[in-house]
Amino acid sequence: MMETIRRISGVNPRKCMKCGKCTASCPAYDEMEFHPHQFVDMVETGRIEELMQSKGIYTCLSCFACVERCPRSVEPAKLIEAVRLAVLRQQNENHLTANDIAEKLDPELPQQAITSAFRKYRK
Amino acid sequence: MQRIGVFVCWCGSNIAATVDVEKVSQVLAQEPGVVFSTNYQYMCSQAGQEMIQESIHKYQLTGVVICSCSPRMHEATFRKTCEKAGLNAHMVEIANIREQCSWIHKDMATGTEKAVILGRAAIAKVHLNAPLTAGQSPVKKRALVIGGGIAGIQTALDIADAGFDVDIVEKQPTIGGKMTQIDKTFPTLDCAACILTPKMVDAAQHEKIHIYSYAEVEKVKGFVGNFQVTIKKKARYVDETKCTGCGLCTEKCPQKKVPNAFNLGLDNRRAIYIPFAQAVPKIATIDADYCTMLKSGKCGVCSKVCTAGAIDYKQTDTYIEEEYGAIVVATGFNPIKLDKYDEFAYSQSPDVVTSLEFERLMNAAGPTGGTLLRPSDGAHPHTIVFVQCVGSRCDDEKGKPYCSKICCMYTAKHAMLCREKYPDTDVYVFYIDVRTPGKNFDEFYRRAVEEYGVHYIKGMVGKVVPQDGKLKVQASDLLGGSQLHIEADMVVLAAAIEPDETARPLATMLTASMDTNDFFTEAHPKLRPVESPTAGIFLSGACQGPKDIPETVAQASAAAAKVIGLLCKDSLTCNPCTAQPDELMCNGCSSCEKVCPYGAITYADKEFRGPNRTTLLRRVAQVNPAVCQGCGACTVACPSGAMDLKGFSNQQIMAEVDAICR
Amino acid sequence: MSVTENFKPTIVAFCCNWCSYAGADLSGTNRLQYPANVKIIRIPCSCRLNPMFVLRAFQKGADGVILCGCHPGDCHYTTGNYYARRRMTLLFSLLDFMGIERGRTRVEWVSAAEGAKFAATMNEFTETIMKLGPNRRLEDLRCRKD
Amino acid sequence: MQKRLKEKALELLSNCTVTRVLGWKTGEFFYDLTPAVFETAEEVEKEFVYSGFSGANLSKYLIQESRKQGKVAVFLKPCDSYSFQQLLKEHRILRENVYVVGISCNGLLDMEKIRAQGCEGVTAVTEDGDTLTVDTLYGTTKLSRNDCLLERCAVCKSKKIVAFDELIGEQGEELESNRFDRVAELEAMTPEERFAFWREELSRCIRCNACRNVCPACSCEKCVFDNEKSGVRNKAIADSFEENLFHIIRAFHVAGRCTDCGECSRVCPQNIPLHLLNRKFIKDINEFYGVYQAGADMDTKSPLTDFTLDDCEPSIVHERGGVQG
Amino acid sequence: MKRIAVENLQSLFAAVSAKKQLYIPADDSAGQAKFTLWSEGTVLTEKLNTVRSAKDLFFPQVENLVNFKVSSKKIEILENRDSSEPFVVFGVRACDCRSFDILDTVFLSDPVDTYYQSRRENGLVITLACNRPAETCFCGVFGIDASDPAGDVTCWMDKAYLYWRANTERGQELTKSLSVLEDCDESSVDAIREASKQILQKLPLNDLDLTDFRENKLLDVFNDSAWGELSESCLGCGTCTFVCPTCQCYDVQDFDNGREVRRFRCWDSCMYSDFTMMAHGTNRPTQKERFRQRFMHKLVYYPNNNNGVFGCVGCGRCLQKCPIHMNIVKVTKKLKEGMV
Repeated sequence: MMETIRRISGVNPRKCMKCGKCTASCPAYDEMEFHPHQFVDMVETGRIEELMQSKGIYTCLSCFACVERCPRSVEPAKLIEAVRLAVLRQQNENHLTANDIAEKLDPELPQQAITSAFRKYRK
Repeated sequence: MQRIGVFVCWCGSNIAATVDVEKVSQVLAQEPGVVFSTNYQYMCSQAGQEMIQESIHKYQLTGVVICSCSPRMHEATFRKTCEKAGLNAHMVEIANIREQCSWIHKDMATGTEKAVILGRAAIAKVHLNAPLTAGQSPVKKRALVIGGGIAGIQTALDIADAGFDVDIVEKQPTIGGKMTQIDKTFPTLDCAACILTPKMVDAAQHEKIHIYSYAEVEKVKGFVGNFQVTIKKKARYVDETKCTGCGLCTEKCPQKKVPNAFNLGLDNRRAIYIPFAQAVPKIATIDADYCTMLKSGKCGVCSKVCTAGAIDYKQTDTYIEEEYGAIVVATGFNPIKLDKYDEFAYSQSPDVVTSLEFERLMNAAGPTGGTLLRPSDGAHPHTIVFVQCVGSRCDDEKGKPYCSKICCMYTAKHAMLCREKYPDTDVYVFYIDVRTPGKNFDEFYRRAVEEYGVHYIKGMVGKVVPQDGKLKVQASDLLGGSQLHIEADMVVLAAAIEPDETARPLATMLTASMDTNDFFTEAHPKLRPVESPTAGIFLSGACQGPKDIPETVAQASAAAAKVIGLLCKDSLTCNPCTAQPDELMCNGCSSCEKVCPYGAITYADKEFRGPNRTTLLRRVAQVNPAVCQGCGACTVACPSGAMDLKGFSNQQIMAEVDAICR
Repeated sequence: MSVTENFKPTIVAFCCNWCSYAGADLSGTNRLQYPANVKIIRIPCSCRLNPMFVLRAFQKGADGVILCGCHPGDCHYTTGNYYARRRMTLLFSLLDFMGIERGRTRVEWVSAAEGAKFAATMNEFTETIMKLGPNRRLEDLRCRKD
Repeated sequence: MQKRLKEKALELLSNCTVTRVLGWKTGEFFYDLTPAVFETAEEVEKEFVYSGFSGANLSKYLIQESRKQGKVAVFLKPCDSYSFQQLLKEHRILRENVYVVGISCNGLLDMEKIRAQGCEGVTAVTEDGDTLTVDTLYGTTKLSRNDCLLERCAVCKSKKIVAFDELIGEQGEELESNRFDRVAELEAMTPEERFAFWREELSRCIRCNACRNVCPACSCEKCVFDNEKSGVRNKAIADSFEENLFHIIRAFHVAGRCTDCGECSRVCPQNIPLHLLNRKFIKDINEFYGVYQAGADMDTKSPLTDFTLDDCEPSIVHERGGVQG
Repeated sequence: MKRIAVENLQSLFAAVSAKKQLYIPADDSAGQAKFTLWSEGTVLTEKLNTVRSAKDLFFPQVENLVNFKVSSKKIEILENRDSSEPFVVFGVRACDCRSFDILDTVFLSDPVDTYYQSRRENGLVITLACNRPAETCFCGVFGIDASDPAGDVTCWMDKAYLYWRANTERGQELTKSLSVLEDCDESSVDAIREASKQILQKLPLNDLDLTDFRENKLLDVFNDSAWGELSESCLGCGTCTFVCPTCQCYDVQDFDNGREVRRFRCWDSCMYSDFTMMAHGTNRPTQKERFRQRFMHKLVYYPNNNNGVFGCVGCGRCLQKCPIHMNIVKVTKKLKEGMV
């Protein structure tokens, strides 16, 4: 599984030096039970199942702040995306329905993010 | 026909475990010209060397092949061995059957077969070897130190104290370098100026040291022992011999809006200036970019106030040519530019500063007179956030891949000093690791935490947003498992350090190699750390890699010791493997000259005997063996094959090819 | 096809003394394996490599020839590898023009620190030569080992 | 044209500008002209010829001639002047001993091409504009002049005379030439086809050294192929490898120095298109390192004794288009 | 006399080829004629003559002599003669046919060159009379009748037939075995010969007069001042030598492949600067001496030693192929000026 995630994301979590800048940059920190540096660590240590169960992976905004800021180019957001994809591929669960969208709307949030999220997580 | 002896080394089991040494020596004994072949446990040992020497006498050997470790390891050893037995050192060839055979192959049969072939190639080469004698070239007993920071000063003082002349070339108007900008030094907290300025004065007053300030190296020719260097003395528009350094002009100059580079632009100076009070030489310099007299011909105030009559607006760059036996590079470092790290808002808020700027803000001679004030409003900061590793330890695209080494310690120093002077400030240090490997370093850091109450937080700052005169810092606390939001008054960035931008062009001039980060490469990372692989070029200080002051001084003295060792000699033994033209075949076409990186090739019109008792005047190439380093570029540029390389001749290399392919 | 099955290529690697030969040593020091088919000839600088040596190797039975030198910019003699680069580019292009397989010749820049790269390069190059089979287009029949 | 050249030769001899004139001398037939040195007006009057068959490039002779007593005059066609200047650049010719008369040129004729069009026993060729009238032992034929041009003239690269003391005729321009077309055609073939092509061509080589000895760039005091010590000396082609070796090394040694004067192919008794090897180098040099014409000036560095920091890597040969071998 | 219709030539070649290897002049890829081993589809050239002469078949440019094997410290000698099988060469012109006589004199007199000898014994020569000689032909000067060449078999050809006359026993033997040939009258070729003679008489070089060279004027010719001028433009290449049917100089060389040494001989040219190079250097230091050697050999030395027979057969190859068009005709004429 760990290999799958690495393959989908193209990310090598071993490059991480655990500086925490991703987590420091994350705008959705409070919404997540696992934070970007933890994602990386969990992928590296093989705690993928736990990650896949986590609701936090869907609260990631894919804003790519962590990717942008990471000094080692580890790209945590891509890992998260990969985990989400893995979940999709495995379970085909419906994570985002049309009814959920109204409450997600936020003037600060780009419309496109919603649209793309809807495309991705809707069954 | 040569009489060749073959000596196969076991290198204990290093070779013998994967190469059947007995078989190799037997097979090679069958090669034409081989009159003796044997093997032994350690050829490089005293007993092994004696065996080689005895065999040379006993079998009247004219050539020796040693199948052993890499020639880079013991070629010199074996050459000396044979030389002692009366054989020319260049009649020895090494077949590398360890690094390039036994250590890369696991199978005995494969290893043995390959060892035999490598041995054959060496034998084939020895057949064509000729005794070579190295020439001698004189050593100019004068050293050049490029860069007048603490590294350059220390190196120059040590060389000069040994009795040799030294010139320092410093691009700034004063020597002293980065250390002049620093307030206190870790881990003892003594004042940088107090320990540096006496050394600057020593250097200036030393009869063996000449300082070329506000000067740059323009051109370097020559080679170890005989460098010819052109130094450009930039026009400072002040006659150095007349200026007394009184400083009157620097007070009267009407152009007041010149960013003060010495204070990193935190305040302004005049167009004519002396960088700081203890500058050496203490001579004023006109900044041509700002001087209205030089730009528009209107002003001339400084000239009027100068009682010494030292101002000379017509001064131009002058060039000095000097010869040196050795060159020391001490070009130092600079903090990196922070444009790429805008998440820290360096360009958005004057209250986000680099550590070096922070040094100036803490310094009694700095823009704030030593009182820590925010650059934006001159208020006392109450919350200061230090960010470590800005641009260091990054992926290649994101910054510098290396650890800048000094930041952990100076940040601890800064944090400690803040807390000491202004106990009401909250000081946070965000770190990835705290690296304190040095004498009394970790104790120093622990004091910052334990005695001074600096908040060390493992984590990183994600972004800094200037808002309402405050800096909103968003950071992670990895150990606490939280995201922190701090409202800071100042943010101090520990910017990575990089080699000075002049280092790369200088390296090209010196033909000294550099790594991908533009740090000069040392001849050997462990055993020859202060020499460049280019003979006669030595490395001092941070130009070779990030260093703190004690390390820099240690390396500076080490480089000086190496220079002294070189300058003590009256002459140097040249590389005997030089290019040699066969004048009878030379076309005189200049192809070789054009590719020679050393200018070792010149041409002469010579008379030759032509057919039927005629004489022909022909232009032929001449190689200066003292200058030629033996790269062989010319040998391939030469279409007639007139140019050949001693020790790596066309015939020798082809013989090796033949032996390998046969 | 038996020729190919029992094919033991001969590969000549010309290595400059300062970087690549040291890189080759390092791959030995690190016990990184590469095929014994590769035999190294030490030359002072990549610019010492005369195209004649390359052809000589093919004549005498080499199936592949590789030149290793310092990375551009790192030449011990400052500029040697720049000349080598032009010479080899043109030579290889002419050989290609004459229908000689492109894979038989190669230039690789290997620094003294790149022991792993040296071994990897040699493994890869040997594999390429194995795929190409024995050198038939630039061989001297008098040197064929049968 | 012949008249003007003769007059010039006579003038230069009579006013003592030069002691000798290098030109072309009449033969047994109308086409077999031999390069020759004329020392007297009488010789010039009697034997000096300039015609469509004055193909021989005289510049190489100047290596020896310029080292003799007195000044020598030479007639150089545009392409010859490139060879001349390249030799000057290589310090092979003493310029002060040479008086160069540049002559404009409208292309020279190739006897082999005339014969190849079925003309046997040719006794005379007369030029009339674009038409050649060929008299033979067996009758008269008319041929198109363009079909009978030397290969190098058919794809002429330049009518410009790059070095001269005096001009006869108009100074010309560098031309847009399609001289690389054949090289490009070969490049577009598969390696197998290219290999077959060159095997077929080079297998005809008899190692007479005519290509080498006529080549102005191949002016070494001693050629590596004649030199026992070089390790590559050979007198005959004992194996097809040696055909390749000789021609590859020769092309390499003149790379960056070859002006594409085409003499190698003109003199090859076996009609091997040797110029294609040199042209391949020129084409590559132009593409990799910028357009370079050997002999065009005295200053530009030859591409093989020059470099830039960001030159292409040799792997470009593997990477660029065309079929992989 | 026999004959065969021209359209059936291929069947004649097939019949000969069935018995022995057959070489015929055929066009190569550059459109030049070359003696080619016949196989189905090889077509007789329309060119007058081959670029390289028929000499190649008897005295090839490169020929193995012997091999040495050096194992440990012993040297072993191994026979390595190129095997020579019986062969037929068709289409040899009168000039080339005469050249064999000259080569024989050199190679078959004591000590006999057995390599050459075995090829001569194995080779059967079928000549072909010339119908359309070139302007460069001057075999008539040497008393060669191109309309009636020698050889084991002589052939004539017109638009309709190839006529065939066996001259020697070997020729007759071959003729007998060829059923494709039909009988015809001796006089059938008269018209062809006559037409040919008409042309031969008109050749521009017929006026070349060599009689003066027959007399023993060796030193006069040798010291003639014209050699300098004549050789001035010579490039020193070997073209004339290598296309010449009578040049017979060779060099012996060794090739070491690392396992054994192959000793072979290869053509050499007196025009080369390293021709007969000796330990002290060369005795012909400039191109003048080398150039003189070649023509002295053909025009003076050889006839002096061989009853006035010249070492040239007038094939005209050097006239056509010399890069600077210097040749034996020009040399002869120039030297003659000095003889008056």
